[in-house]
Amino acid sequence: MKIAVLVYGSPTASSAAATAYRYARAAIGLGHQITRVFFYGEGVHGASALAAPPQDEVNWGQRWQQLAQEHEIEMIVCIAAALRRGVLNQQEAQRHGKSAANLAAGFELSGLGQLADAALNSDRLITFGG
Amino acid sequence: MKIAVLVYGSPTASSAAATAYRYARAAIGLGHQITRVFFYGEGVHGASALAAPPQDEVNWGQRWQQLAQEHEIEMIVCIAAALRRGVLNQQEAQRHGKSAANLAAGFELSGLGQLADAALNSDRLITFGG
Amino acid sequence: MILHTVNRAPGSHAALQQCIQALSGPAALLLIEDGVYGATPAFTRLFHRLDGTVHCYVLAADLQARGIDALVDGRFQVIDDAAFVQLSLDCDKMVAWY
Amino acid sequence: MILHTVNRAPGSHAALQQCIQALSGPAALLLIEDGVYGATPAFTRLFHRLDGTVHCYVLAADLQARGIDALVDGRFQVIDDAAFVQLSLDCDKMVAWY
Amino acid sequence: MSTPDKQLLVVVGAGPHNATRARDALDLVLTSAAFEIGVGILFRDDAVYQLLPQQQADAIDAKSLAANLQALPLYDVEQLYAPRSALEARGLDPDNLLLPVQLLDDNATAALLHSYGQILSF
Amino acid sequence: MSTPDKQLLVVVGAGPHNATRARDALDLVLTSAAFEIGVGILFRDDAVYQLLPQQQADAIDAKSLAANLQALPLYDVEQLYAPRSALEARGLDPDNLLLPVQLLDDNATAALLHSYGQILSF
Repeated sequence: MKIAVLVYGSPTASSAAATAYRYARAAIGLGHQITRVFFYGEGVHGASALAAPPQDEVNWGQRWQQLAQEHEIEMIVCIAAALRRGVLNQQEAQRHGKSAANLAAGFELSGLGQLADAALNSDRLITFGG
Repeated sequence: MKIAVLVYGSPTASSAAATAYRYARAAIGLGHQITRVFFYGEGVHGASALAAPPQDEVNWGQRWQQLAQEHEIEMIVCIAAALRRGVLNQQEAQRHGKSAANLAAGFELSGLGQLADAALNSDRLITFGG
Repeated sequence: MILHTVNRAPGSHAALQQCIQALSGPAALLLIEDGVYGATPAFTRLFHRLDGTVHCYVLAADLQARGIDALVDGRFQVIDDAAFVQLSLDCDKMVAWY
Repeated sequence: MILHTVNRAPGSHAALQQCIQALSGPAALLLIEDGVYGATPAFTRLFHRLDGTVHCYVLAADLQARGIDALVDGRFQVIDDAAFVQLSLDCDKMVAWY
Repeated sequence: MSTPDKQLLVVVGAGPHNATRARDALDLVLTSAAFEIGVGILFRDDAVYQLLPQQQADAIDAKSLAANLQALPLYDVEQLYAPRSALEARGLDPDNLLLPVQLLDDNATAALLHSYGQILSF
Repeated sequence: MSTPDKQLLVVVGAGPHNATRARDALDLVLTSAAFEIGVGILFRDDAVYQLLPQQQADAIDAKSLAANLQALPLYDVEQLYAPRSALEARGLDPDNLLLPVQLLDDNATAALLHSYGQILSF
């Protein structure tokens, strides 16, 4: 089955990123395909390259990066939500006159159309709220 | 009176930053002194220099910057909470091998001792939760 | 005297109930942000156990933003930001419920 | 069939009650994250209006993390992450309550 | 318009100023409408507060959500629902809302969830 | 130890895995103790879930809060309180907790808030 995942919760203020990750790994283990993970709302903080949690805590952004690379998962970050929260790629940093970019490698900024598309064109869309 | 303020809520997921700002402005208007604003938990996201909200929405970080500059308010961001969430100054970015810093001007990373000190050595400590 | 603030809507979150259960007078209870929905008549039953030594306030700007200024129960005094500051100074300390 | 997930603790948040009020079978109800506290006996009264066409599940890892695996009410089937995936595919769609 | 099994129901449970949830839900609705996806909205629980008239968001320096909600009919989004019980529990007058929503009893709310092909909740 | 009017009560209302609230509260307690500020903790409402034994945080790849809580006596933090009603409402056994907390009825909880010089809540 082709499964899309929505992460709508901050990696530090909710368990959304962690639970979604466990779900995705289990789905892949059962032979299913995670086609796209869409980060929306506070969930976009999970795509920051600058997060430096203590060494005995998990960096969920890095976990997602690895999983996405190994299994060719699209990781889309809602561009409007990301701009509002200060998660930018080089292009948006320049466009808004900001001093730096902080979007982690493997994540891509895009519009809400990618979520609407995932809702209707995947076999399932699984939401993890914040 | 000397008043300290604790902001413990994300600027986008809560009204903590906004309500705390209105409180601080009103207190200054009444002739009181806001000595320190401490950003903790998700509140540290309010100190990001990269936030680019839509033009018809308020950038609360910038509002705080202006108020702090005009009225000599210490704006302290909990360093442990900030590292975990990817809000870094130059020094911490280097120390953790990160590609960029994003702490806005006027904010300072420091430890929780600054909060304990504010709790006991201000006339009042006002908490705005997330 | 303690100032208690509540900033969560009582229809989804237990913060207001939790505050009231642990509250004794003399005290001030101020509803702010989504907490101001608690000042509408649908939630007056939550306040029945409070006696006259607990004074109830609600923040004007948050009421206006939510379009419920005309729905406030008579138990509450509507205050502006400056009165919030004064209230916080009239009290010795505060507890934020969120 | 709809899969409903609830991830908030019933002692502080109304998500579980809100879900149950809007739920009709056939359906699956899965408690995850802080929602798993809802599977302990203190909250069984919330489930009384559900009939036999609503199957109740709770996620094992979240129970273990919270030290409540031994407290789960008999109404619930404890499932692991793989069974969560299978359940989400056995259902046509899902509603996340949070 | 798309067939029912391809229609999307956006369920929102948050008030107008509780984080960005209400606005995020609305943005997804408008995007879906722009893509010509049939889309409905269920305003559940605290989300019925979004429907109150006379909200003055500028009192807290926020952007008006009500203004955007009132534009929904212009985008041909007309499948708008709210549980009657959510309004009653909050003491709100169903005859004084800023949008023409269809009021549902709890059984009808449950049936509504079953009738859409896909659901996204905020 | 400081005089009562200079003592700090940290009130926490969140369970062990609800955001970082429990850990943030605990970090402030440990910092205060290190600065030789007299500090107590009130575990209110869902925070009593922090006190459950046999939590296995590694099941969700989280860090164990319980381990840090059990170190509190080493830091001379011994003013630990919980409302009896919070345990009862959640069906928890007061004789099986990982820390020796003093159980309070609701009146005593209210009195506790009055007795500390300063309060910080999470």
